[in-house]
Amino acid sequence: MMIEALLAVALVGALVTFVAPNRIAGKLAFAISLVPAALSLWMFAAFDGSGNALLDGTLAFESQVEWIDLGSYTISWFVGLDGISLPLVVLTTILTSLAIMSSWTPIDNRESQFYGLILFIEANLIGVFAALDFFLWFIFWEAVLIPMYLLIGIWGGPRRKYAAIKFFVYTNVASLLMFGAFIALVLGLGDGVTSFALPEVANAMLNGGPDGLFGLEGTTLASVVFVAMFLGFAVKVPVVPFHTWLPDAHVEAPTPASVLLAGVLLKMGTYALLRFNFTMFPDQVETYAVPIAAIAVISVIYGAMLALAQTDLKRIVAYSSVSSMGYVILGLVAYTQFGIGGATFQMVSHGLISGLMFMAVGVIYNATHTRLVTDMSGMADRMPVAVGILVAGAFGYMGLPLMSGFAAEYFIFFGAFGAGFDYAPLFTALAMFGIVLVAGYLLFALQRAVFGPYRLETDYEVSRAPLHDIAPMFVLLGIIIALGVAPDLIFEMITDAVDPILENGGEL
Amino acid sequence: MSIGIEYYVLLSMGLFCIGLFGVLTRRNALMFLMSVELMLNAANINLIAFAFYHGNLTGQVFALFTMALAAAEVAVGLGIILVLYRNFRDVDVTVPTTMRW
Amino acid sequence: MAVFELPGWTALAPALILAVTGLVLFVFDSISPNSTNRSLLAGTAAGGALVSLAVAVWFTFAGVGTPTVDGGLGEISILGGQLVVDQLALYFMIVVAIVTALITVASYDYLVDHTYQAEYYSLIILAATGMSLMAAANSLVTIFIALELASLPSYALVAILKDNRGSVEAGLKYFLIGALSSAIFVYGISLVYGATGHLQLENIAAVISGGDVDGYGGLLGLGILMLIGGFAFKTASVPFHFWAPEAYEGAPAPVSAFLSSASKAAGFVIAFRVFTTAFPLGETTALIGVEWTHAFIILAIVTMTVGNFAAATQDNVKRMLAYSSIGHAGYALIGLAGLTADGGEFVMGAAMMHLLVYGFMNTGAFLFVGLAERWEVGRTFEDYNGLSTQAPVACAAMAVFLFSLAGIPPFGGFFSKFFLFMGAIEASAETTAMLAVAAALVVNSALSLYYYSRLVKALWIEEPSTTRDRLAQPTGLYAAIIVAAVMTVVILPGFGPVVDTALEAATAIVG
Amino acid sequence: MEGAFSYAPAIAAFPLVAFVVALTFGKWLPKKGAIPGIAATAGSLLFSLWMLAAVASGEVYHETLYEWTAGAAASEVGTEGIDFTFGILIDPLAALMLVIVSLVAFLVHVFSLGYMNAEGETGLPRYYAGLGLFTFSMLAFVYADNLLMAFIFFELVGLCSYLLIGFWFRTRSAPSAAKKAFLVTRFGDYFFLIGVVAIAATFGTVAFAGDDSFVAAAETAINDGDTLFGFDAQTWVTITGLLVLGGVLGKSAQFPFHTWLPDAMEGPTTVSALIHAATMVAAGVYLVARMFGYYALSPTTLAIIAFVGGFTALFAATMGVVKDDIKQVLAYSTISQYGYMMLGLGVGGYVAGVFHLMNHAFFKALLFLGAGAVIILMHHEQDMWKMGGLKDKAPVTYYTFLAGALALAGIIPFSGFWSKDEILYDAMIVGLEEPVILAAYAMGLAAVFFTGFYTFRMVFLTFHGEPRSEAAEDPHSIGWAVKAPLITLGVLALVAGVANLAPVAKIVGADITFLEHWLDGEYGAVEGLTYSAYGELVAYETGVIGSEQLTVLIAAGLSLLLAFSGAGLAWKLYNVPEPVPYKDRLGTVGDAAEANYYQDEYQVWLANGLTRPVARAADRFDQTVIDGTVNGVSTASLFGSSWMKRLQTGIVTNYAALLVAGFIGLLLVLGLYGGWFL
Repeated sequence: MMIEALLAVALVGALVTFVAPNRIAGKLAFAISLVPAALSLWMFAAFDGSGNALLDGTLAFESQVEWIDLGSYTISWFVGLDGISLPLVVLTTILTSLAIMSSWTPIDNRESQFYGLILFIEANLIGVFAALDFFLWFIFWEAVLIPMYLLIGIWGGPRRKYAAIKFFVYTNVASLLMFGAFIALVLGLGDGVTSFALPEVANAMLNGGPDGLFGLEGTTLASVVFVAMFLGFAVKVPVVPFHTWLPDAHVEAPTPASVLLAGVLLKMGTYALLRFNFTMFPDQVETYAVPIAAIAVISVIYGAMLALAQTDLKRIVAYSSVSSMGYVILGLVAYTQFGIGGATFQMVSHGLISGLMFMAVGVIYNATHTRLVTDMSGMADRMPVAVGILVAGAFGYMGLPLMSGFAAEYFIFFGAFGAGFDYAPLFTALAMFGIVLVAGYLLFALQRAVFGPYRLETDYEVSRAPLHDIAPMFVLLGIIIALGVAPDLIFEMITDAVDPILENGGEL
Repeated sequence: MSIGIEYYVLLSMGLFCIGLFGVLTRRNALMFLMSVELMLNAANINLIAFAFYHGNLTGQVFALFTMALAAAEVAVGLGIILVLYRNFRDVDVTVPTTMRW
Repeated sequence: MAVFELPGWTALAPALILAVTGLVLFVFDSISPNSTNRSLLAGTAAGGALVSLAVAVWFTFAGVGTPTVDGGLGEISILGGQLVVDQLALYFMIVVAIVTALITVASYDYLVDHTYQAEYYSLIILAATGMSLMAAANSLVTIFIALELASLPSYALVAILKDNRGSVEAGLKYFLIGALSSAIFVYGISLVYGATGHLQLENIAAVISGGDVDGYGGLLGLGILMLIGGFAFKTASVPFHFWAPEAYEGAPAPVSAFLSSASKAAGFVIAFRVFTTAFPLGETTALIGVEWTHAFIILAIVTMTVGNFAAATQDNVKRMLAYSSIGHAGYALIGLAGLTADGGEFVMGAAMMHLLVYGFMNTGAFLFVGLAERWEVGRTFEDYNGLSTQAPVACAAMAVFLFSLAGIPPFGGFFSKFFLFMGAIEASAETTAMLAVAAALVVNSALSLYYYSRLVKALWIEEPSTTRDRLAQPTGLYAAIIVAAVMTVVILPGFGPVVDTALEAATAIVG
Repeated sequence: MEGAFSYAPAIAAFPLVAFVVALTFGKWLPKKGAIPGIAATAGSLLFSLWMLAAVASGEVYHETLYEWTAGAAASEVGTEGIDFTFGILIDPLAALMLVIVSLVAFLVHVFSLGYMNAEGETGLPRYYAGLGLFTFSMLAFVYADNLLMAFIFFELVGLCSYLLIGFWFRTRSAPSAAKKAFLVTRFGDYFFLIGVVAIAATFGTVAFAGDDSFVAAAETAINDGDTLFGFDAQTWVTITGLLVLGGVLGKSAQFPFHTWLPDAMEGPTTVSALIHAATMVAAGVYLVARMFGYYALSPTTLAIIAFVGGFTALFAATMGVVKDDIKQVLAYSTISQYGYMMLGLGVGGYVAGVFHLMNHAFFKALLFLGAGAVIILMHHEQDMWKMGGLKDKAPVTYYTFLAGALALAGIIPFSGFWSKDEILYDAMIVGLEEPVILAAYAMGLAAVFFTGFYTFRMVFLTFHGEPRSEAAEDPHSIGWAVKAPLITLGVLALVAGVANLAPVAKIVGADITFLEHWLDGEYGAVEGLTYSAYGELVAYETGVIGSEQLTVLIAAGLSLLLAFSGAGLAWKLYNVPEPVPYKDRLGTVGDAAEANYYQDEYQVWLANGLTRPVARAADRFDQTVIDGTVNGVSTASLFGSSWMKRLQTGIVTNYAALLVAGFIGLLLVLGLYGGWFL
């Protein structure tokens, strides 16, 4: 019942915060969010699962109750964690707490609604990672949209309305496509499948695959479904060329929402890709490996090039997320232990680092009210600690060794270099060029914005950031370094859950 | 010798089309209403003719219901036309266009 | 169970209770036409609706209408099969009663300072009676009568604001299109009668199954198509939808809510019943050469497309909801389009679920518009800007309705819409054309998200464009809205029983 | 000496602790963190010496200490699992390098007391933290026992250089130089990382030493004639070796990645000393020495290393000739000298290369610290044309600087002569058989002349003649913290050559090539990591002119002759009371050298002239085509919407007509389909 407890605390907390007075909402929400954080850390310590949740693994904190009977199919309340989802749940709870604390400064109106929505989003994110029934999962998956829409729309930047609706509609269309594809798959699987429980579907997929449907052969159907689901998730990830909602949403969102958006929401897409496409369709992964790898490489390089062209700090970080997600795709398609494990590791790592970056940029924005590198210079002079953390985060993003980003990227590169698909080394080498580009645009931005003689175009007095803005970043930095020095803190857990995937066709 | 059922149907269809033509071309609300009545009566012709053809009374009974309901409809319709006139000073159905698109 | 000993006609109790309530109000109106005792009138009406609801729910759980093989009490035929009370009937009686109860409670505030109060309530309840009867009607005769019983008061209700040009214009258009549609419908009935010689649904089916209508296939086909026209009018489906935008926009908001939720549901129940009972797909196809589901496939696609596209750029909130209501008719039509010769209960059940959820969320949305009319803030999106700062609870409820209409969890609309989507895909396995319906659903869903969230944006994101006085909090409207909102939310976790009921009802009638 | 090695981790740990202390408490400490830094590096030095002694007593240390991660990954040669670990490898090479690094780091820390603290700089805790981290990274890199760990600390070294070069972040130039340094080396590291990944994926191991090292695996693969990633093993080893070499070229500032180094002079001079002598730049060459066995497997790679080294030596030396800034001259000399080391390693002269690495560490640290002292004297003036006459006013600085200059120029008997001569000798004997190497040798030889010239040009301009500015007339005083390191290093620059007097040994036959014995495992050694083991792998033929002795004499004579010519020319031109620039007489060649042969220009163009416009074009493409499509769909839908709602004309007769039309349409479709009209 631990997962239920997590969800309940977050949901009830959201309601309580929603009706709490604005004055205390921030502190209250933070206090509430500590409960899931602590619980999830305890779960992390007490984790006793093994194997992959979809592939006959032993689930931790499992619970399953039949919910709705649709005649031929049943829908269950079915949650549980394995080595892939648990780190992501912990990431979610910790990042939420820190995001809440980092909102104390910038959020100055309708606080109770803001923090209520943040807690609500936390609940849904936990649900996405914990749910093992398709419908249940899909509920959480879609329900994330509402709070994020409102967070961007109400507390966002100047183009918030455009960004919010774009995010909302674009990702929803993708979800519909994915939903349709999955339903078709389940129908195609025939009588062998009587529920939407993901393990059951995965099992059926791996033991025979679908019969024909819509006049399509079984294998054709599987391919169609694979492609459709890939496209559906590709928007959420996002993968070039479906990425254009992301810079708008990230840039316009208020800092804490950006933190969650980049930190956790993007991982929903890659997590889903891993759970669905890359777990259930080993044959199709093999067939489509080369195009997918090409997409990954394009995402990496193209995203980095776009970041290079930006002058808005937040936009830079936003586009760099496109690039980083490209690495994840590359790792997934590698279909090796280090590839998929590294991709999962990168999900966590990127969540931490991009969260840190958005917080740091946010702190600078709070002080200067601008994010354009052309508007400022020498911020290190006025806010040394914040800038120090920004620099540290930037180096983390660049994959500086002994920070989690390096571990993740190294695992991915290593996993992809030896992958089984054609030209894997070449694709990997191309994708790796991202580490040069990322250094290019981040260092360039740093040079212009935080170093050099002090200058600020906006009319604000810049002073040191308060402790509650800085503290969350220190926590993140600590975790980033800890994971960089000791990746096995989670990597062992992850690979344990990844291995069963590889037994179904991938090569070790 | 009886008249073939198809002639009844043709008649009723003709009547129906005349009614429809009236509905489409008449702008006076009352003419509109009358045209609809024509269409209803076309149906009645069918019902009665087919009742005869099938040898049961169901159709005829239903025709009675139809007439009754047509009357009720006209009653309501006239009420609406009345308030229409009060508000728009006209019974031209194409005049009220405050709501569109 | 005690019910068993009651005479058969008592199975109609939900409708009868409404009828009695309507007559009581009618009598009251005759005695005291100018009474402004709002509490008494609204209370009576709401009470009647609630009792009807309670009885219908009780019947459902007691097993009335449930086939005996499933341990129920069996379907109950009344008047020689002219009316039948089965699970389907009870289900829709519940929907109608819910909507009626909600809007009568809401009308308590909406009708303040309004003359002809009693007339209003009696018309509402009479129309509700008609709709309730439509759920049970089992012969083209009773269907037509019940349909007119529902329609005639509706015309009057739409035009009840006699000095309001919008209301009158709406009434006129509704009436004229309604008259034309019922003429077509009756003509259709006459053709079907001509082809089969029967009006009772089972008898028609028997004739069709016997293949006795050779040579009249075209006639039967035309008749069926005309019947579809009649249903399309009632459910506001394209091309019989033209009345809907104006009627919903011009009518008093509770009436709009009533028509778009209950009336639509009633239209669907007769469609469900007629097409599953009277025209078994396989046999009918053998006669008319084409599956009538194709008509519904076309109608579903066109209806959802027209409704959603036209809604997308509306400025007037009520009109947007009106078009969205057309769009939802298109969604529900999937329930008919997805039927197959040997099944389809799931997709039809999904449509039924959707209509139930729709009863809450759409009614709630229109009632919120009613609240806004009461506040006199204006009618356009812009006029609604920033209302959440002054009325957060109502606006939160409205956000719930809108997101639910858009099919976003964690609200009820999510499940029903996605079950429809799922049903459409399931049906595609038999009828590939249903894939087009599924695709259209995706496109329209996206578009609907756009315009629903536009309203959410106006309420929650935009700054107020003008300064407003303090907004009143009328009890009845608020109560109705909040109840609807709460139901929209809690129906998601509690969807199990809804699914069971709807699927059983659908299975019984399809199978 | 049993157990000494269990203290090995402390060598790196000391500076790490100093880093943390300086960063967190530096603000409140006396001397702002210098004391912990000095203590830590002193500790490291002592422990390193202890390690040296332990190795001398015949022991080596090769131990895995920490498993970073491990997993299943089928390698190209067939192994199944792979471990990524942190471990320590202390063999003669590493022990020697540890001492060099910790010594230089220690001296730099001490010198900083005089250079930074005394000058009242702000941000000192940051400075000392940076130094500490720098020292830590380098030390850890030095005794890394595998390629991945080496890469990790290699990168951290890069980070530290970024932080320290950009120490004066309030200026415009320092952050820019820091960025450039990091970017250019990162570009090299890109190839390095591919190399690491490729080697790991190929051989399933990244260990430097032992039976399961990738070197051994590569040798086996070549002997077995395996095909690796579609190439034959020899080619693949060459490819991966070259990839790793990318990192080396970047860090050691070899052509074409040398451009960052002169700019890096924006950092404090102490940092330059550390970077050039013992840490960052040395890291590249050290890596080649560390995995020399791997390079030895591929003659192609070795030849490339040698050629690049020779070319860079000459190329950089010619640029050093025309510089006016004392630190710039030193910067180009660094590039040039590392070119020699590469040349030495590339011709198989493992001992010679390492020998020069050591000597260079001492004399280049000396020269930079000396330059730092000059800069103190000159009140932070770095233009040599404004100096002059400092010889008498600062004798300690002058004589120690002179010692460094003599070593740099390769004048007998200073240390630089011995090592450079050995490199050139090794290059010559190989060059007699291999034309490519001969070309490299010729360039290296030519560079000797330029080295002599620019070195003494610098000395004469700075210390000789008349003072040419007020600062030069009245220099600032310098304290013991500056002098002590200078004297230490001055002595080392003079005597360090004794370590390996190879020419003497060859001529007189005395067994005095201590370094060669050291590196050849006379004492402790890890199997396979010895000079003779490498010698067996290197496939070079060598030739002699006449006898070996004669060849030695010719080589030494040639280089001495050229060095003296260069120095003599400088004497003639600049050792006058009022020297004048001669640059104009060089014409376009001089301009080109002054402009660094436009190397910066094309690289800046690559970054700013090519990449940025491409990025902007991509951005425009993204905004217009891709986002335009997304927005276009939305616009089209809304346009469709506005069209769709026009159906509702408001006129009820139209509705009736449309209704009927729609109905008839439906009727026609179904009727035609169902054949009702037939």
